[in-house]
Amino acid sequence: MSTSTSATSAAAAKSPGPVGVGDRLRLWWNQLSRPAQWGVGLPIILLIAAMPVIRPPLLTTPDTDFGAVMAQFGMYALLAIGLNVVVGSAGLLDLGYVGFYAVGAYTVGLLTSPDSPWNKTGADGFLSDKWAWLAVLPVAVAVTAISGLILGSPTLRLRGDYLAIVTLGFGEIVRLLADNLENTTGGGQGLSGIAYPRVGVTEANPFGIFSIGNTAEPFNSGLWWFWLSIVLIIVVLMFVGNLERSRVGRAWVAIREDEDAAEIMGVPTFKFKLWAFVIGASIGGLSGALYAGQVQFVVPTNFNVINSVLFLCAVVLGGQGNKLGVILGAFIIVYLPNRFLGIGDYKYLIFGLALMIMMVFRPQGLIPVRQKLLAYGRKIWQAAGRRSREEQS
Amino acid sequence: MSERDRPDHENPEFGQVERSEWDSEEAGTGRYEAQQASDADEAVVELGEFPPISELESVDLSDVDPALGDPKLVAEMVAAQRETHVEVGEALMQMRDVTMKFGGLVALDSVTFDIRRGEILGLIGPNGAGKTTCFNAMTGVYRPTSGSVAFDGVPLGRLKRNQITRRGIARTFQNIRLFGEMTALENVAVGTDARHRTSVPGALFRVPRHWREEQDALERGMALLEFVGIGQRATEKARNLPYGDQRRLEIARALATEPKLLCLDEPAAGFNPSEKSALMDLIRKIRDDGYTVLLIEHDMRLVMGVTDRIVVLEFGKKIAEGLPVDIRNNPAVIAAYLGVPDDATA
Amino acid sequence: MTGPWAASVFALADSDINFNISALGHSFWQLTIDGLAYGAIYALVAVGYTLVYGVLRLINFAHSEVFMLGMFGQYAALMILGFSPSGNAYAEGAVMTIVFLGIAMIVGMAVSGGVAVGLERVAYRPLRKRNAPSLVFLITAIGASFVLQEFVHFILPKLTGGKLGGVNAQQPIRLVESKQQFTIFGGSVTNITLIIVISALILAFAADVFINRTKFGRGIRAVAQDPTTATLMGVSREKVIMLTFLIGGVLAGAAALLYTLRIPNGIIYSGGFILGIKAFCAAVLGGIGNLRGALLGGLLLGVLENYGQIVFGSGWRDVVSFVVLILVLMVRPTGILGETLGRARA
Amino acid sequence: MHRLSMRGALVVVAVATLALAACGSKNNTDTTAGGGSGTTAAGSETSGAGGESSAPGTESSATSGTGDAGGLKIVPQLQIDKTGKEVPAAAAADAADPAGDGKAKCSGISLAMAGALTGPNAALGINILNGAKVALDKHNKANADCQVEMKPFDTEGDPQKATQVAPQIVNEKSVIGLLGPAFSGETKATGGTFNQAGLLALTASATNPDLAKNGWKTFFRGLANDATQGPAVAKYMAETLKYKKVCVVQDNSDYGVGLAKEITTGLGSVADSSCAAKVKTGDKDFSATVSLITGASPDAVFYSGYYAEAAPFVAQLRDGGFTGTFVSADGTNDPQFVAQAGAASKDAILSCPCGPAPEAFAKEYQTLNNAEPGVYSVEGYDLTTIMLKAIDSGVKDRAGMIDFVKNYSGQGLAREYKWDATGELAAALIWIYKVQ
Repeated sequence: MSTSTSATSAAAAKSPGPVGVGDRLRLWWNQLSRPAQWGVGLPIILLIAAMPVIRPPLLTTPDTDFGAVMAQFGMYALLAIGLNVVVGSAGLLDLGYVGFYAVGAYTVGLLTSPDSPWNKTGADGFLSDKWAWLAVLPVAVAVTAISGLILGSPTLRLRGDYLAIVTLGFGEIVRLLADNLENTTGGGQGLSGIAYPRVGVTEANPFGIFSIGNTAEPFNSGLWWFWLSIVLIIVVLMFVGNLERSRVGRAWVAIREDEDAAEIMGVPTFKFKLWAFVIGASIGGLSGALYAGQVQFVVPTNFNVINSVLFLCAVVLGGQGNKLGVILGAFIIVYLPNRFLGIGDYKYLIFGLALMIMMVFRPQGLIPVRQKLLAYGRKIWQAAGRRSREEQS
Repeated sequence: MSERDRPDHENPEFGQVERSEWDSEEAGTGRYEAQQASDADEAVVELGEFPPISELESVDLSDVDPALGDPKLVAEMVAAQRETHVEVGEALMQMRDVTMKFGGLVALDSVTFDIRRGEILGLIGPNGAGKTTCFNAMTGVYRPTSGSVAFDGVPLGRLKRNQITRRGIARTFQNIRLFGEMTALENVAVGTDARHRTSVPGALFRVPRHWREEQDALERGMALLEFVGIGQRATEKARNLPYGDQRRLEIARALATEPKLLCLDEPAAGFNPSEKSALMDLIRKIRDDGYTVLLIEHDMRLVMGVTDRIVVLEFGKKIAEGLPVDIRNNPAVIAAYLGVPDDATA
Repeated sequence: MTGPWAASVFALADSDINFNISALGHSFWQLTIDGLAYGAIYALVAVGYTLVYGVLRLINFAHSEVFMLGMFGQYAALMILGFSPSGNAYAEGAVMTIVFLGIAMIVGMAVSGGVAVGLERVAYRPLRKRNAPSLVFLITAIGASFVLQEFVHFILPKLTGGKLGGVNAQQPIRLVESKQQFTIFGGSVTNITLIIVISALILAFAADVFINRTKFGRGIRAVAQDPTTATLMGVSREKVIMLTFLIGGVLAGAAALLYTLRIPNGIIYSGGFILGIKAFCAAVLGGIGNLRGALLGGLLLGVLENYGQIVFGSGWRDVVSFVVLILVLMVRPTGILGETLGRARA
Repeated sequence: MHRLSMRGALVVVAVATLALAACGSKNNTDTTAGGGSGTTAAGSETSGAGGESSAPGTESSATSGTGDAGGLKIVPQLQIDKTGKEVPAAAAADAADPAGDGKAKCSGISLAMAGALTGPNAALGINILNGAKVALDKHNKANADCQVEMKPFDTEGDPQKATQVAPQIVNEKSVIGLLGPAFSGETKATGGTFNQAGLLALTASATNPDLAKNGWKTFFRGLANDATQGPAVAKYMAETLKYKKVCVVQDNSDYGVGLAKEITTGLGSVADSSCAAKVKTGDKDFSATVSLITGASPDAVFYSGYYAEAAPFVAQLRDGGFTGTFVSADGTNDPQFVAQAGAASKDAILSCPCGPAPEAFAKEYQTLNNAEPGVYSVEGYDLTTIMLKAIDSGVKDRAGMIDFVKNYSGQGLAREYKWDATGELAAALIWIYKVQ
């Protein structure tokens, strides 16, 4: 009996629909086996990594160091991936994401800066100067994850607009805490001399390749931080990919699509929303630790609401729910103002306008969401592809 | 005495929409849906529509899993494996004089009936008879003011909705609520996840249980899609499917949670006669596969044709219960539906 | 491991957060009066948030910029009237002061009202026509807020030859010289405080009468309750939405004038942003969607903030209002007066 | 149509409120002498650092109306040393002249300037750049075959942007000397970069004391730091002006916090801790702090922060009935302070390590930049002159520039420039100004 129905539905499937280039490309990509995908992906990643070394004339940013700009791009990309888990996958609008970025940066700052009372490096501290930053990195991620839990558990019963305002409040509270608790966080004076990986110490670079002082032509500290951020991005992308192609990813997208239907289909929505917050927070904390290591100086002023909105801009412009899309969004947010200095002043005006126009004409962003939520999904795509090839040939 | 349901802004279609039937009383989780009510006078424009690429993606089932070609094997894979304590024919769900009061309003008045395991029970009644309230009381969304509900021999406490589904009661919706952006197979996979126990760290580091459960999700998902007859459209987006297929997908998704009791809420709404007969075949096939089905429906021909027993509600009271043929001739039921001729009212 | 940290956390706490209740007791009434004056301004702005939320379920983030543009509007009016920056208007005598205050307020209200309606027309109407989800509305609102801020920051000075807008605040034009009128329990009440509180109460009363008594008010409440049915009853949803934005804008314009009376140096492109968020906190505190709730919430938040400032130190002022917001949303999401305009939203 | 009538109703109500309120303000009709309208042509010639700082650089400068309230100006009073004692103003001996002997030969050499040229505090960065331009203009006119060019780098005053700009400056091989960075925060973030690259970093405005404690060989500060300004002003208030009780109010910027610490230790017991308060940059409403201070009724209030907050604060202090003197430091020493505070800024005392701009310099500055010299313009001029002197004396590379500056000693417009080992000025004097 079932074959008859499938025949009728297969006939119905023949309805001619225009096939976009994007879809053809995506179908081709979905059918590639895992190693083949890496084969295509790796050269592209290496090319991007080599950009600041080759410094192509058109791309290099005048006035600001191309390596340092790409390092900032790496950090914003990490943030965008983290925020994408919260906003893109689970559909929870978080306007206070800079709070997690600040918690990550300040955790590293408090544990390794000579200005802070809790400094664990130097004479009495147990952290060796060389690996202090790397040792503190997991602590920063853990502390941010806990802060995600603290913010998430009371507020995740709220929805949509309410959640947005409460998270905005949280971001402001974190910044004001860093500002007001002067004796610990140095308040307005910030924390300086934060640890960074002391690697590759040569007499030319007495403080190592990652120190701010390393300004040797292409291979300066900005470039090394950019490569480090690429490594972290790849690792985080794999982890988030694992989550997406599993029960967790499906739960998140179900919550985004229709929370009540998801609840009725057996998805413990509160638990998974909380997990989305915690994972988003820890990725934000990771990026904060990266920032503290690169700038080696942390001050509350640049963890304000405007940055929160800039991160949201990156996710929305890139394409909510699409990991690669949000990375493209982060690139636009960081690179364009540096590349075309003329718009330096008008940065926020342009981003504001871009947001408004995007929301009207292309709410799904530049690269719309095409997440694959099944670990073995490839088999299905291949099956789909083969049948159509037989028909066409 | 209409159900105390608050009007729903969310659904742009006209007319009284009985949407918030599971309007739960949990603190603070009052259902909130984005204010999407579009202007009545403007056409509703679908958001960012992508061209359907259906003909490229019809799935060659034998390629995925040879067993999918043979309906008997499919039925086996899909059959209810959950060990149920109650014997076939015994009362799976027992409602003992359940009364439901909202403030002064009596929505259900000491309703008592059973749903026996393995049967298809019809629940009918004129609009506003309390079918939905009864449905919600039965599935634990509402706590009955008095009386008791037992499912599979265990009294139903006050459960969260996802716990109810895990307990073994699955349901479909009157107005289709699929996950639009997800493909058909992914929708069903969400259903299978109700029974899975992979934790987030487990998924992060891909522990063996994760692989097992993913494999299970794929196999059972495809089997279910084939079982309800839309195996070909596995990679099609839910919102791109035709209406009939979306209904079938919803049933497949409900079956994916391996329920003991499947509740269909007016599944035939908007079907033409040929689709209705196909639906009747599907419901019987589900019952033959070992599931107990509760059918809430207005279409008498469909109800009379497929159900084993029928319960009739009117004004919150049970006015009749029994075989379809008796119900058709039962005077109380006729009066409830067609009204009493003038001279008869003494 | 936690031992030493916990000790240092407490050491940290008392060194930076001082906790002097004595200072609160000492100037309690003065703080209350100042708090009420400030709260009245929050209240008027909060009405804008509440009405728009009631009708469209949308947090109008750009409302703070409507307020800011109201400030620039009334400042421009005074400049056109011939007042030079830092020349004081009150030197003209009482009668003329009233006339100037009146003109400035009217222009402020007109500018704010116009901007609010224009904002709805440009930013929100296209989205409503496309039936966009609420996340999209919110992001557009944030975008609009930045566009308006940066317009005043960079483009307005070009248009007005450097007279309006730009990096620094406008040079103050003082309309009313603050003189202490009388004291209550030792707290001095200046004429500015008097003008603010009285005008705020009268405007609030007018808005309340308008919403609850007039035909248009009924239209607004109807659309808030159930837009679909309201349109069936002949209420033009578009007109009501425009009207809601207009009232919100007009009241924000009035609040802008009152704010510059109290803080003449506050006219700067970024002057509205944080105040807007506080006003939304006030609207939520009072019960979002409820006009009287917004007024009560505004006054309460103004006073609470002032107390917090003294008890914990002025650095903690914003923290106090955000903490109040989070507590209210968790304990009682519907706010003090609960929501009467539309459905409870958690 | 009905919408208009409805709004009309609302407006009538509003006017009614005003009429009602006016009776409350009946008795404030004493016409003050000022007679508000009409802009008095404010020529603040000799006001030195108090010149109008409307910087041509940012077209969005403050409203350029120079209508000072009642003709108030910031007038230099006297110069004090570290102990607060008055030091007779040394005759402005022949300050070093950037023109030199006109026969200098140089090629392929340039200088750089780093500081905030856009963003909220752009005015201060542009004052320095314009001051340097005056020196460059003089030098390039006099030495035909030694044209030195200064490349500006904009850091928006943000430490992270500075870390991106610093490598770019260091990689410019032709740059052998840097005027900047302007703010303490960005100097702290990039000091290591310039130190390691061996490029001279001569700051004209970063006054945070512990910048000199990092052992950077390339850091030189062209003015007194807060560690001298703080005690000097504190002693001046305690001993010279004989104040018994002073409330110290600080903002949360690193400049504000650092200076307040110095002032409080300098004042010792005179600083009343009960009325010490903290405010935020960007605050506009100071009602709580005002009521705290009027409660303590001190002789004077010292505000440690920038003019954007100082102006509304002093206005609300005066409205709150505070009659003591308002004292502040170089962050508030700006004509914008007088413009925004209006009459409330009368008799305010403002200190600044920066010296007043002499007559001739103010004229040249006006002609070149069609604006009046602002805070730190004089320092920009003096320090650029020293670097030009080094180039004229044949310095070709960065190391040479550092040696030249290390043992340079000469008189500039603002003060006598001689540096100790850590890059601090040996003789640092503080100027006291008053708003009259």
